[in-house]
Amino acid sequence: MSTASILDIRELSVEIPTESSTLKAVRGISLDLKRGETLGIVGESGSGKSMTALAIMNLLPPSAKRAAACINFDGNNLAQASERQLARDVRGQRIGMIFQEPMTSLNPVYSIGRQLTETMTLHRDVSAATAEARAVHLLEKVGLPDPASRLKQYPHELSGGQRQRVMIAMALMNEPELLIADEPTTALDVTIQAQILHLLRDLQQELGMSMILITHDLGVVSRAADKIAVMYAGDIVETGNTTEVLKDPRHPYTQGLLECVPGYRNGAAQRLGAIPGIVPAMTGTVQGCAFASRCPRAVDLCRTDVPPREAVSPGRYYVCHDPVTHDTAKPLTVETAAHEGAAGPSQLPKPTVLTVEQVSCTFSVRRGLFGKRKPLKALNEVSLSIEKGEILALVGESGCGKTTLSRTIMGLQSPSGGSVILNGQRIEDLPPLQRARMIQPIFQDPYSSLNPRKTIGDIIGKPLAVHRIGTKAEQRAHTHRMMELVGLPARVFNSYPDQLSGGQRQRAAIGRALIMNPEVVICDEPTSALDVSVQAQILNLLLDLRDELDLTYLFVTHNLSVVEHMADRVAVMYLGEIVECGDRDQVMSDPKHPYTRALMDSALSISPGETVPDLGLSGDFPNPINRPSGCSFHPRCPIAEQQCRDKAPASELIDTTLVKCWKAGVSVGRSGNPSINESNNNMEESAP
Amino acid sequence: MLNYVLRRGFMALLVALTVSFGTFALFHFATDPAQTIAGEDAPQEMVDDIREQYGFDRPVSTQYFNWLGGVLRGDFGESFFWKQPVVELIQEHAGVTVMLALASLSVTILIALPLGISAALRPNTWVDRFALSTAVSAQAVPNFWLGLMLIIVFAVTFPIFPVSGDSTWRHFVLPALVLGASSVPAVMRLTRTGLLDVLSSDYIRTARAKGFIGYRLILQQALRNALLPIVSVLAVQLGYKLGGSVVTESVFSMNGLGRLAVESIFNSDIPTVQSLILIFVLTFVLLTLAADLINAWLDPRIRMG
Amino acid sequence: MMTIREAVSGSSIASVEHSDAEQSTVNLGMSPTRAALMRARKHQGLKIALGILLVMAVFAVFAPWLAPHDPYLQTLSLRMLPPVWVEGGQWEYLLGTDHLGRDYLSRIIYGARISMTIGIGAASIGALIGVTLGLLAGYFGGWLDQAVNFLVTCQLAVPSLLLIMALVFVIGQSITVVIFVIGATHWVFYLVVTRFATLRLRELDFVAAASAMGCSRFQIAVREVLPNLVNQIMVIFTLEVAVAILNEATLSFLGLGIPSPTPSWGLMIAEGKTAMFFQPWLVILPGVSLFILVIAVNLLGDGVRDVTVTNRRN
Amino acid sequence: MKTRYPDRLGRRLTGLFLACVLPLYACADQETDTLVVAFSKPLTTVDRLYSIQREGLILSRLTDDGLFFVDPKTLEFEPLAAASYEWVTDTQLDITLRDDVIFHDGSRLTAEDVVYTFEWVLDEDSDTSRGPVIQRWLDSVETLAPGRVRFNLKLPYPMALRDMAVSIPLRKKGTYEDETADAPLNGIGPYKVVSFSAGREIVLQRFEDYYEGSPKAGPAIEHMKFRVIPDQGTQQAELLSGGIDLMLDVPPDVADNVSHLPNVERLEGNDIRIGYVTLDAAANSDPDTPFKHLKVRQAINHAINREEITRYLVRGSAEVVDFACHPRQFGCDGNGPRYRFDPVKAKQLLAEAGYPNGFSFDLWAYREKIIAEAIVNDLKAVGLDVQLRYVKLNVFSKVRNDKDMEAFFASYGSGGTADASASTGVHFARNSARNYSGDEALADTVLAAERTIDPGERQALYRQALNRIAEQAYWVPMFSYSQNYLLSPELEFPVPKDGVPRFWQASWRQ
Repeated sequence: MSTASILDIRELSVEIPTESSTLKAVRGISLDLKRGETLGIVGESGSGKSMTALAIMNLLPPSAKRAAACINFDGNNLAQASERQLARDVRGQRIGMIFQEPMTSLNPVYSIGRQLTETMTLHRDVSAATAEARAVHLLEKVGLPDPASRLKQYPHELSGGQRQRVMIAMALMNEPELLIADEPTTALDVTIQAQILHLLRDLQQELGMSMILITHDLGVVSRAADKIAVMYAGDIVETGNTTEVLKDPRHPYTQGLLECVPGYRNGAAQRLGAIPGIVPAMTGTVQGCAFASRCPRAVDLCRTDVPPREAVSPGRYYVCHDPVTHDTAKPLTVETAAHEGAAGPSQLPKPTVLTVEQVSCTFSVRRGLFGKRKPLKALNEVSLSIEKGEILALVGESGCGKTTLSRTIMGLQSPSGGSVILNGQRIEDLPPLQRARMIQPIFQDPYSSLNPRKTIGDIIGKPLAVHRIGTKAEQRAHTHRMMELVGLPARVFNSYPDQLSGGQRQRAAIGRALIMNPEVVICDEPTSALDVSVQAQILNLLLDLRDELDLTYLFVTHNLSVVEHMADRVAVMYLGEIVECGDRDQVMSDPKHPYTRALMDSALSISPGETVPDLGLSGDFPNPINRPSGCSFHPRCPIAEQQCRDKAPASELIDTTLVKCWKAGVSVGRSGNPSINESNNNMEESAP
Repeated sequence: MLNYVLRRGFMALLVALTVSFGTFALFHFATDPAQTIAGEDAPQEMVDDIREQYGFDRPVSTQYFNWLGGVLRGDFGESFFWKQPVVELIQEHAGVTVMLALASLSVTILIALPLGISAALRPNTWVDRFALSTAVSAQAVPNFWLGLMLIIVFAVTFPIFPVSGDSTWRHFVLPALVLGASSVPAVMRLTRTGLLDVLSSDYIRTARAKGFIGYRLILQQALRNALLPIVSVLAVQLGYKLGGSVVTESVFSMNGLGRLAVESIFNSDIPTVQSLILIFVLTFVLLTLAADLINAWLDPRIRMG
Repeated sequence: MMTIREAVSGSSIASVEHSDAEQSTVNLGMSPTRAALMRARKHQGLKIALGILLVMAVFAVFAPWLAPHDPYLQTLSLRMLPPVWVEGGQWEYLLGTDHLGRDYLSRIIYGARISMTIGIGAASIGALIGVTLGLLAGYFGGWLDQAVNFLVTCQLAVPSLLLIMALVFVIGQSITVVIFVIGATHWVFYLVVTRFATLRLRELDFVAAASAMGCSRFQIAVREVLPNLVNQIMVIFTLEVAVAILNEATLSFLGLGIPSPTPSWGLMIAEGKTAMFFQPWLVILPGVSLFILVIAVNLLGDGVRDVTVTNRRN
Repeated sequence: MKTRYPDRLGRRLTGLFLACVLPLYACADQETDTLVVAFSKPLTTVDRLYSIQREGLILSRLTDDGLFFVDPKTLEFEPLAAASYEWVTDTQLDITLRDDVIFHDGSRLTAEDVVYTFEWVLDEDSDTSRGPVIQRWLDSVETLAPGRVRFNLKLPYPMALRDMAVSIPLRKKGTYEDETADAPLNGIGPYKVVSFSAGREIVLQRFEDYYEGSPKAGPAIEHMKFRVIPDQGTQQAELLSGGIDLMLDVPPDVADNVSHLPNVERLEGNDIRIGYVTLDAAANSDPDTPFKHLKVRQAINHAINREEITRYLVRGSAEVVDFACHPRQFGCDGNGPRYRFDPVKAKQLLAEAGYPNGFSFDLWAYREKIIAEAIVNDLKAVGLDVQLRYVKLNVFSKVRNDKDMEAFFASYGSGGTADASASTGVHFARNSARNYSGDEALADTVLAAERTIDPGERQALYRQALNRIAEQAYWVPMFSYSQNYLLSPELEFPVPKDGVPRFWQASWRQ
């Protein structure tokens, strides 16, 4: 190993005892990080990547047990260091750490200033004024406007993105040599994610830090990391230079992961690769390769013997009996046929199933214990229409009103203005049972969308029971047919949701939505709670079912690669309004609205070697309670002018796309945005 | 903020009125206050005289509003039984109850907080199990029985403390123990779970990542958060102790508000019961309001909304 | 007023939530009921509690056959006999006799009956009131929630023992009255937990899904939400049983509970109190019975909570 | 430790503990010359004119003197603040006052003070608790000469001296108009009130200027303190730990136990109180009540084992009572039927009355729960379904006065008066709330007796009334009470014959 190594981990294991057995969260991994380098650790949930991060400074939960041959940090063995030594010399001093949840990772009862300065005063004998000056300096650096006044603020006064910036500043207070970022952008919206990644990258280069970036997002890691380590079931299955690993994956799991990402294989309209099955729980003794049960290349040897570590070049190795080579590279799934529906717009005019006309929705909310009620305009005169058999993707960041819109469309929320028309009838006028036969939802979180007290059979068959369709036996048969259709084994009929994996639950939720054979299905972020390999399975299933059952989808999502893969048309929402709506290819390749453009730019496709783009967006997503005047996007818009601040634009049709922007006609190149408009920092967005 | 205080104050008033009218009606319909005033062996004529004189023959609502009118002028009426102004009665009895409440609250705090904190710091060890079994036992011991046992042991067999009464600090030791013990389980459990929650929170992990450890981690990072629910529960417990140490005051023959209330119930001494309940309700609401304000001071999220 | 309510019942809510977190590992492949039973089999406190309660319940149910004497039969000439292990005790009266010469053992056995009846009766009434109101307030919200909120504030602000005493004093003493009065004053905990849980469940997608499939609000509240509250209600129920038993004992001790000559442990302590320095068993025996019963019920409650609370991912 | 009680181990052990402990405390009170007595009920006022409680009476005998007093030896009514008296006519009483009587504030007692006191009580607006007692018979009071007053009666009233002795303590003229008085009470008794804290304690101090001619003169103990301790168990504990010197109304069981300890003395004395069960013969509560049948009432009389209850539960000097008065009261010599305990006969009578399977009713009670329970048990034994309604006094009174009870167990102390008018008279008068007989003729007899001065005639009238009550079985007369006192052995305390302690007689043993 090179002498320039700042961190050298050998044989690190973490075990977590549970009621019945011991979970092997990390199984003897070794890592090496050089000064100034960024290592990306990638893996799905349960792969042990976060445990690895926490184990370095021994921040594991109390019950977890850590063992390591050595954790050599710049000559000190952290595996041997006492808790006190770690706290005094390492934590916050030489290694800084950023966590996933900015909303909960800052202490809510202390001011930002205190939390920043104490990091410094705890370790160094400096005056409060010095620490404060450093804090202001860093806050400015991480891009918080008006940093001096921020010191008096409390975490709840900041938005998620701002809090994450504060977290970064806090980690940098003592100029650490190593920064560990554990999923730093997962909880953030895509535009914010790009900003934060950009910031991290800049700071790292400027300060010459090393960084460990932990993420599940291959797109993120491909842009931000020099080296990559792919983790699966507590072990590093493949590691090496980012470009090499992603361009030339050797381990079947790495390859599978890449195939699962929509858009990676250059293909909208192409069926996604998917890794069957689920991550096994690493308890008891592990025989053979942990991936064997899901691996299409697995041979008998894989199930009995632990595969050896095969080095390809220095610092690049994989752990597999039968690695993928260029010759043997083949897709993991059997069928790769392109699906027809989304392949090209059909020539025949199709009837419009669902029309949303000028729908507005206003809530009244009280903020805090002492606050007054204020109106919150969640939807502002939204209009949409969906044709039979079409997939319309509704895209937007959190808080933009897309969930309210989908609830309004389903009739679960009555609009305060406008109307939703389903097959020519106003949805409010439809009796609930009749409405239910026409439109059904699939929800984001398969853990909350299934009643934990009911069996899967009950859940899927419930609509039949509610609508009194058929006899008990017929209902049962119908349910079984539906389970087969959505790919659920018949044996789970009497199981409870708790006993199913996330993917299986989502299949059950799909089954329940489709058992009444509705015309329109509202898919509200159906895959965002799932791991990427499972997401692929579900997306494939949805497309298959659409073809088979002639369904119409309203597909609500924030994930642009999913949009690109699934949608026929795209509607982009911002702050309760549809700012752009049109044909998928048109919108995605030639966005007219500056917000759409920023969204498209912030979608990080897997492109090793490319950097994180600078979006030119200022500020964060505003709170809909304080809706800006004029065009609601103007405070963040890089091309806003006086006109935008004064008057809200109306929708206009450009090409085949409806756009709401004064400047949509002005053609701006996709890259090379104008620089950040500094004067636009007046947008003080607020906490939830 | 002011708006909030006013709203809560209005709520408190509404609650107090509702409750006091309820009690008023209850007693007037079901008992004969005239007989109470006249006494056990009183002749019939006397009872009738009293009935007329006090106006017990008038409609209940009229009587209630007369009383309420008095209260607004600061006149809580005269006790039927004690024949003296209720205000004086309450002044005489309040001291003991306040003393007892504060003493027992101290007992609660002294037992529950250290136990709860040590249990939370070492979950699933013997400390934790000891704390939990203390809580379970304290929850199961009938208050009055504990009082009797303490009297047998510490006042009669080993006469360290007086049996009953309320004249010196020594009189308050046993009652404070009994009353204090009754709130130990609630406060202990809340302290333990509250601190456990805080300690397993993300921001404590952040603090550890910053290098905080040991007492600094607890005092400078966790305590303030863990205090929030404890402040509320202590306020509630103090409220209950100020209003209802009925059992303890009876067992130890202490002349506090709780016993006054019980005797007034037994004597159908309506003005006294009325006023006491009004005061208990107001005290309770004010205490919880105070707790909310303390919490608002501790927690900027509440303060700023 | 939310904070008061949280504070009042906060401890147990918090512990409910807490054990939620402790039980984070799922027994995949087992139904919730079986998993709970599995855990129950390993739960020491629960086993002890069940053992004690089973014995007590058997005595309570079969009291007429198991009690050696009629608990009401007075023999004035044999009054105040000490238990058999004290000098002067007789084998016929194992635990001695009381001031009317009634067999103390028989009275304690019948006392278990009274305590259990009242505990279960009062807790059921409280559950009925609290769960109904909590479900209504939590699920429907609006003015209903406000009204319930006001009711809770009233209930909380009045010292509950005083209220119970006043009610019993005015209505009159009998077992039924005591059950109803204690039940009617102990529903806040159910309400707070039910309302809180309902509010949380209401936001979950399976409720939206049921709504989307055309279920009425009532159907959703009863068929979808209520089954998810059962575990928590069960836990509160056991804890409230213990509270009700203690409340009854306190009431009877103060002379406003179960009327004589019904054997109630609290009443027996009150009756024995005048002689407690010389016939201490008159106070100690019912006190210990009460303590054991209540501790067993509490342990059962804690155990049920540890064992049943469903595992959620978050 | 005394060994003359070959007693049970447990008791001896407890005794041992207590014996070790008691000497530490026992002499403390003698040193400070303070007698500490426990009261079970709180006293609402120290002014006897505004109190009806027995504790008020006890206290008043220390702080107040009336014109007359009840002689503790004979229970006769003798002059106290009065030097002498003379019945001028049946309705005119002249009284000469002592000239050496001094109020606690130092002023001398005059005839004007006496007139003021009685006129104050007579005045309807003064709302004294004593008013109804004398307003019935007293018309006016006038000063004849300095030191002489005349009482004008409305009707011949033999119990006038009793009412003056028991009910009317003398007050300084202008007492109730004077808002500025700071002493709790300005009386003429041998003790003055030092402090009074309602519901907690009353502290007295010997009044050194008390008139020497009084039969009550020269009390031995300087300070007295009355502590309110409602709970019997607590009182016991206080006595055992030396917190109090004397306990009144001690339940017999406690008295038995405690008296076996050294350093505690038990005294037993009479009480003029009797216990009884009233049956709703007038069918007030329900026109169809079984108690309107004489045989049912007789059956109840036969069913209750009064002997056993008296022997085991009331104990001491208590006796079974057969008539509606205390045997020591004047006029209490009925010779009508006496009902012996006979459950078989009781059942038979019930069957004859048409209730072979018994019936169901509530027995109300407010004191001596043990005895009430024992009664219930006896009645259940003859096949009656009895519910015990044990309630507080004010509820009891409300229901009783509404004439809503079928049967109730109660007791009456006759205000310590040894005359049947205070018991039989009170309970069977026409408008008495306690009268459940509905017997007009009986009421007339009682009224006549009350207005008769001649002792022989009165006695005959009361006998007639008592026999009528017994024949009709309106009551089940139960027993006379026995009073138990527990006290520190240092204390010398003469047991009162009428159950009302006179603490001015108490002294320390040397």
